[in-house]
Amino acid sequence: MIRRFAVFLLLLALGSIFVNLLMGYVPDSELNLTARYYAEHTAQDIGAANIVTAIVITYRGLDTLGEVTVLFLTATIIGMVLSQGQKHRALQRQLPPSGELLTTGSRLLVPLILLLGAYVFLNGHLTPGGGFQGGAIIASAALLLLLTDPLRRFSHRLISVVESVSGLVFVASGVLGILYAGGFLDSRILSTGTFGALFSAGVIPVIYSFVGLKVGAEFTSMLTNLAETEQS
Amino acid sequence: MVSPIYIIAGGLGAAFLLGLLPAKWRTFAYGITLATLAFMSWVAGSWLYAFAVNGALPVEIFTAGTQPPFAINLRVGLAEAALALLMTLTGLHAALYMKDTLFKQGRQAMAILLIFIMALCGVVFTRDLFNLFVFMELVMISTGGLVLLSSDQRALGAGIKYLIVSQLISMLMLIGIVFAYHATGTLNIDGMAAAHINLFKGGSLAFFLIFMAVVAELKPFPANGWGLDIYESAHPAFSALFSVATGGATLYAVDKLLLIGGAQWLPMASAIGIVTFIAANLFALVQTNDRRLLGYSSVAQIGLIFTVMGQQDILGERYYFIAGGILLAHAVAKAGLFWLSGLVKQRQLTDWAALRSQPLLVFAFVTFIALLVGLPPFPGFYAKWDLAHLLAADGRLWLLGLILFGALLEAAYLFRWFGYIIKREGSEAGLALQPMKVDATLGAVVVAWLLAYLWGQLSGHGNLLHAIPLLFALLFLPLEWLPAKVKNIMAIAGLVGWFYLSYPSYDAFQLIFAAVMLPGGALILLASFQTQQRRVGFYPAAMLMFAGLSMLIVAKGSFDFFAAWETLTVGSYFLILRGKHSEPHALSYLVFSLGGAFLILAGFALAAQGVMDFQIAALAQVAKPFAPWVFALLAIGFMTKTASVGVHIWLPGAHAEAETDVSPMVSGILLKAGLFGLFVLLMTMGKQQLYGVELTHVMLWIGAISALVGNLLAIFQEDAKRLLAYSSVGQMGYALFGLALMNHLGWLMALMFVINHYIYKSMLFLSVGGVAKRTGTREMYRMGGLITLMPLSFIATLIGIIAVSGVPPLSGFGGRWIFYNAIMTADYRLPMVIIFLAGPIAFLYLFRLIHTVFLGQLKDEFRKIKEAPFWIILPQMIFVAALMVFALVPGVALRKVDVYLSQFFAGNGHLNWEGLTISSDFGYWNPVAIMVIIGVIFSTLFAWLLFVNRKAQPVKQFNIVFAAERPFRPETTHYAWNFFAPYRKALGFLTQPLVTRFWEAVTELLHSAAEVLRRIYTGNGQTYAIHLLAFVVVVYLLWMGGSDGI
Amino acid sequence: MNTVMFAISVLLAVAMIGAAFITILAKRPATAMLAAGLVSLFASVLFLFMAAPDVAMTEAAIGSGLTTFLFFFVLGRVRGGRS
Amino acid sequence: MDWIAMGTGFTLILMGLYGALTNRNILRIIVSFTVADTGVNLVLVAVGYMHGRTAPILDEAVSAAQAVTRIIDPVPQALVLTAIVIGLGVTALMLTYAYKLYEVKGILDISKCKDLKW
Repeated sequence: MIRRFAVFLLLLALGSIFVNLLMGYVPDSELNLTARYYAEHTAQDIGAANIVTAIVITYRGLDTLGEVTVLFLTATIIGMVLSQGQKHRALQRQLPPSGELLTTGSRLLVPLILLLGAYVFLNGHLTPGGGFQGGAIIASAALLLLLTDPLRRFSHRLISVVESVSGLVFVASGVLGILYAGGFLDSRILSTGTFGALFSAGVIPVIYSFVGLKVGAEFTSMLTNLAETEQS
Repeated sequence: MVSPIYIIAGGLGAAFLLGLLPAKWRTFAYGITLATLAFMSWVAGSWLYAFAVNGALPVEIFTAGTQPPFAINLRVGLAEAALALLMTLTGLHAALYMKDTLFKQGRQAMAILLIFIMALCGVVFTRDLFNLFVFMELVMISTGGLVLLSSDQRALGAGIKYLIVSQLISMLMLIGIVFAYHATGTLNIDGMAAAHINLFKGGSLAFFLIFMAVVAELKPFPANGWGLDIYESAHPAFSALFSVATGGATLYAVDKLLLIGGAQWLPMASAIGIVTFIAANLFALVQTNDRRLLGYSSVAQIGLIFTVMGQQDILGERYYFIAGGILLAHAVAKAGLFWLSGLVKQRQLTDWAALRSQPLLVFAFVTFIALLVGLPPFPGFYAKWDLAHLLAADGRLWLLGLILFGALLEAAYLFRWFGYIIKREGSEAGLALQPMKVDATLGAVVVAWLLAYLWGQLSGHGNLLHAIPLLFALLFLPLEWLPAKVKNIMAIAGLVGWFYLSYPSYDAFQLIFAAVMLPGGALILLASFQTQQRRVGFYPAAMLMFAGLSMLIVAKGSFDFFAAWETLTVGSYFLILRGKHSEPHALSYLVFSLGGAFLILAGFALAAQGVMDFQIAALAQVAKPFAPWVFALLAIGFMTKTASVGVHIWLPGAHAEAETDVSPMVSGILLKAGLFGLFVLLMTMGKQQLYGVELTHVMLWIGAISALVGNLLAIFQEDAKRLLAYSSVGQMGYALFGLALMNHLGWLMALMFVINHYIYKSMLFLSVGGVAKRTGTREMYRMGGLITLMPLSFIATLIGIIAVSGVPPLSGFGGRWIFYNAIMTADYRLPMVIIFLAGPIAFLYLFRLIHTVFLGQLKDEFRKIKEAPFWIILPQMIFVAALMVFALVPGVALRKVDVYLSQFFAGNGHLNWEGLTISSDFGYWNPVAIMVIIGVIFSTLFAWLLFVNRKAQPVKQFNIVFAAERPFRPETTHYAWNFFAPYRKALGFLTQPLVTRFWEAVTELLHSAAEVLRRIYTGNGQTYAIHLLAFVVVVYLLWMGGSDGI
Repeated sequence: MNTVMFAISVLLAVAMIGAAFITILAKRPATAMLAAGLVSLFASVLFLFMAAPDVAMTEAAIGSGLTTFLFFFVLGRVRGGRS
Repeated sequence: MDWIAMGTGFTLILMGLYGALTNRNILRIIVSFTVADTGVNLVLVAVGYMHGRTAPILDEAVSAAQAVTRIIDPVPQALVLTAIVIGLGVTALMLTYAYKLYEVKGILDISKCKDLKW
């Protein structure tokens, strides 16, 4: 009981810090220094329509590289942890076959979801969305397959190859940035092309689609690892 | 030069590559991991070389080809390159160390390790705030992963606690970052620093959140339960990485943040740091698990470095030297100790005694502890010296005091641990030696000594490793395999040779001390010939002590003086620790001596007032308000070494429990170092007034009381060596009294005392040691009647007794004669009464020593014992001859120094030496005449005695007392049993161990405080999160509440 | 137009805080997880109102979609997970 | 608009933390942390919002020229993108830990695994 009261008191104090923060917060009327630079220079420098994507991939590319590594790390740790105890493959218990609606529905929907995912991460630099969102959508497709047939086994080999290849492509494009363009992770190694076209904004679409594949692969590997912990 | 960005790109590329490989190719994957880590260390090393040696400018790396505020930039300078090299090397060593675990876990674990090291380098290099957050998240998640490599089931719990707390930390940091961005308009650290974040509304509060988040990663005091659990349960190689790499990287991240926050945040940094340092060290006192103790110690060291970072405004350009020195010392020591813990199977501190079977590993352990505590010649020593001076110069004395107190606590529990290794019983089976792990540890030792040399070069005080005596002492380490006799010859030759070489450079005053310490030490070393085996560890320790002593005498600057002082302290500690039951006493000796040494350090720091190479002679010109305080600090520091009353409790145990040939060394020579210090102090600073109290008058009283107390306690001792030890306390009280008289004859008496006390104390200790070796016991009531079997020892003890008690023919009388002349000229009356009372009491225990050991009835079991070994008798006979010569013609030693002393006291009261007689204002003393007269009287009386009782009929002891039936406890019939019972009834109340009780109360207080307070780490992950929240809130209320709160 | 969006966002805010209350006070973990998914969903709509389409998609896909699923997956494995 | 979002964000954080620090079941703790994470994301996006401006996408509605006056601050959105993904990463890791703890020790109560203390 004291714990709840102590936590309540502490959170009140933390709340007062937040209130202080709120009081000190004055919304800007004008874009600040960095935002104005991005607003003015994204179009002609990078050639990407979606400024957020330009920032995420080029200007703050190292963050995204870090973030992709976070996902790679999480998937690897989950793989390592869950495979630790699973040397003995217990026998699978017989699950009732999933409902008719689910199987036919998923057979129809899965390709559509994959198509949508591909569209989202291919047009990352034009319309809202991008690698992460597209990857999540692909993962949800894999999820649907898992739901319909829980004993389905995805080939770990394929997933880790996709994951690693896309990671290497991302790093390679970064290193190419040093050789051919301004610096590490500079997306101008390919031409920025005509504004608004699919193959514009330098290497951003390539990077983002590979990021999409990578994120999709990583979420799928997380799900399959968790699924394979099925015990008798 | 390969651009540092390849460290990050390489690390990432290799990690993804590992994903590609088929699961079966383990060795190939392991090869890639090692190759990548080696590549990263090579890049970092080449950049460090470029910055340090070629003096290149820090290099900026722009990502995305645009200028910093609009893109992320990395900067690599000297500090970053050094840290990167440290982390990549530790990572490489960890990979080598964890070879079997990595193979068992497969290539995933290798990928995680690679990313962990890459992310740490990212944290150090990045100049962008959000990028710092991303890399710190990477570090957190890979830590979560690597913790699971441990074979310990409890690592899971530690991992969950860590993740809960890191969730909280990342939340705080994210909010802080976005509001800081809103306030300053940029995410670049240098941009924010330029924008002076505190001026904006809400800016300082946003920075407060970021600062708290990163500081929480440093495991500050109340909120570090989770860190300790990881240290305890994780794989030792990872714990090493966690303490060294994460600690270093996060410290540097905080250093970058302090750039943004500016100077007003420094006091808070120091406050949090010092609280963490003291609390962690205090809790470490009661730890029994080795890895948890190492966890507490690394939390403490990181707290200390954080405190130093908080003082960077006054440290100026020495800042990187000091912070770097402490950080590198902590890094190498912690990595080494964690790797060592991987070799020991059990986790209790006493189980480390198994290390004793591997002398090389024991040496490694000593190196790491000396590195951590900051003993000469390691980097921590130079860093603490400069830190103390700069803090004292700026008047931050309470902070200096706290740092020294914490360092003392740390020295206490680390050397107690070392005592367990040397003394507790440990079996060979306790060790799990694998070549890879042993090589890693020895690699750390080599790096430690390289660092010692490097920091010596950088320190500007003269590299300690260039001092010849110290090098001579260290030379004995590789020669340990030689037989003891050869090493003994080398040692004696070294001592005498060094004395001969530096003889011309000594003035009269130094000559006396040098004569006692160097040739005197060689004389005592003669007694070390009687051992057969290799005596591993004896000669490096002994030579270290003598090196310290020889450097002390010629030390001109305060730095050399203090370095010599700590060297001899450490050397003597290792010597005393060799005794069979000497572990607790050696520890109390070390803690008192280091406490005294830290007081001296504080005294010198206060006196220097910012002057970096402060000369001893300059002590005379110390400014008025500080002078008495400097005098008090230095005096107490030196008095801990002369065991004056109040700080004397270490002496009896240390001297009594030491080995036969070590006791004379430590008692006869080491105490003189304290006297030398006091002499130097009084010569330079003279009389000092503190709040109207004359400090030398206080010293006078301390001298008198310790003379009385020392002699009183000596009377009632049953153990012969303890009796002699207490008598040393008493004699040192005399010397201190003479010194404090502050007149010519008083000082002359003290100097004569130095020689006298050395000769007869070493002789008595050797003779008692010889008797104890033969009879197997030191209890006096068990001996008796040994005069017939050990005549030479008897003669040596007899001469020693006569000299100590000051009876005419021998030099003791000369000392007394000068002493009474000195008292005549001084105007103190009351302390003299105590000194006069102490005189006859001294005679009581001396009489008891010779009477109970040599005279009286011989016990049955000692019928067949032989005389003490030749090599113990020889030095005693030399001492007897020396005493005779010194008694007959004292002028040979004292004349020159008498002239030397006259320069201090305006020529009044000095002796004039004509031929054989010495005369002063009050009388004259002709030593030769006295010797002849006494000799004649003694021989006639002796002859008459022999003549009278040649017909005497010896009677068996038991016939008299029990008319031939057998008593159940024979020793009670020996008259030595409870020899001074009547005196005990009369003076018993004076011998209450008040001081011992006081110091025991202090240690008890510390231990119980630690025992109670450490209960806050309940082990519940939620409680740790609440601790973190409470820490943030409390610091907010204390800090922001104080300022304007916006 | 502005007042309608304002009204909807206030409604969303209240709904979110209500869902958060359910997360804390729910008896069974399953309801708590569902409520957390709900909070994410409402948050993604609120992001849309704040002219942040990218974030809205991400929050919807990852925040409410995947996270909730992960929770139910682990909850299933843990046999109801009675505390 | 941003005041509402920020207010809700901070309340969500406080309620999430309250849930995390009082419930003893590990799964409930993780759920509460996700709610707090959503709150943080809300605050992050709300800081970048400006009245009367549209999303930072340069299409027919907002041409490259008038971008400076029409779009809101894109940087917080980029940060939130990364924050959401990292949040998911840590949540997935904690769930795996919870599952592993249940598999090894059979308990889900955080106050039960207290074998590492003092």
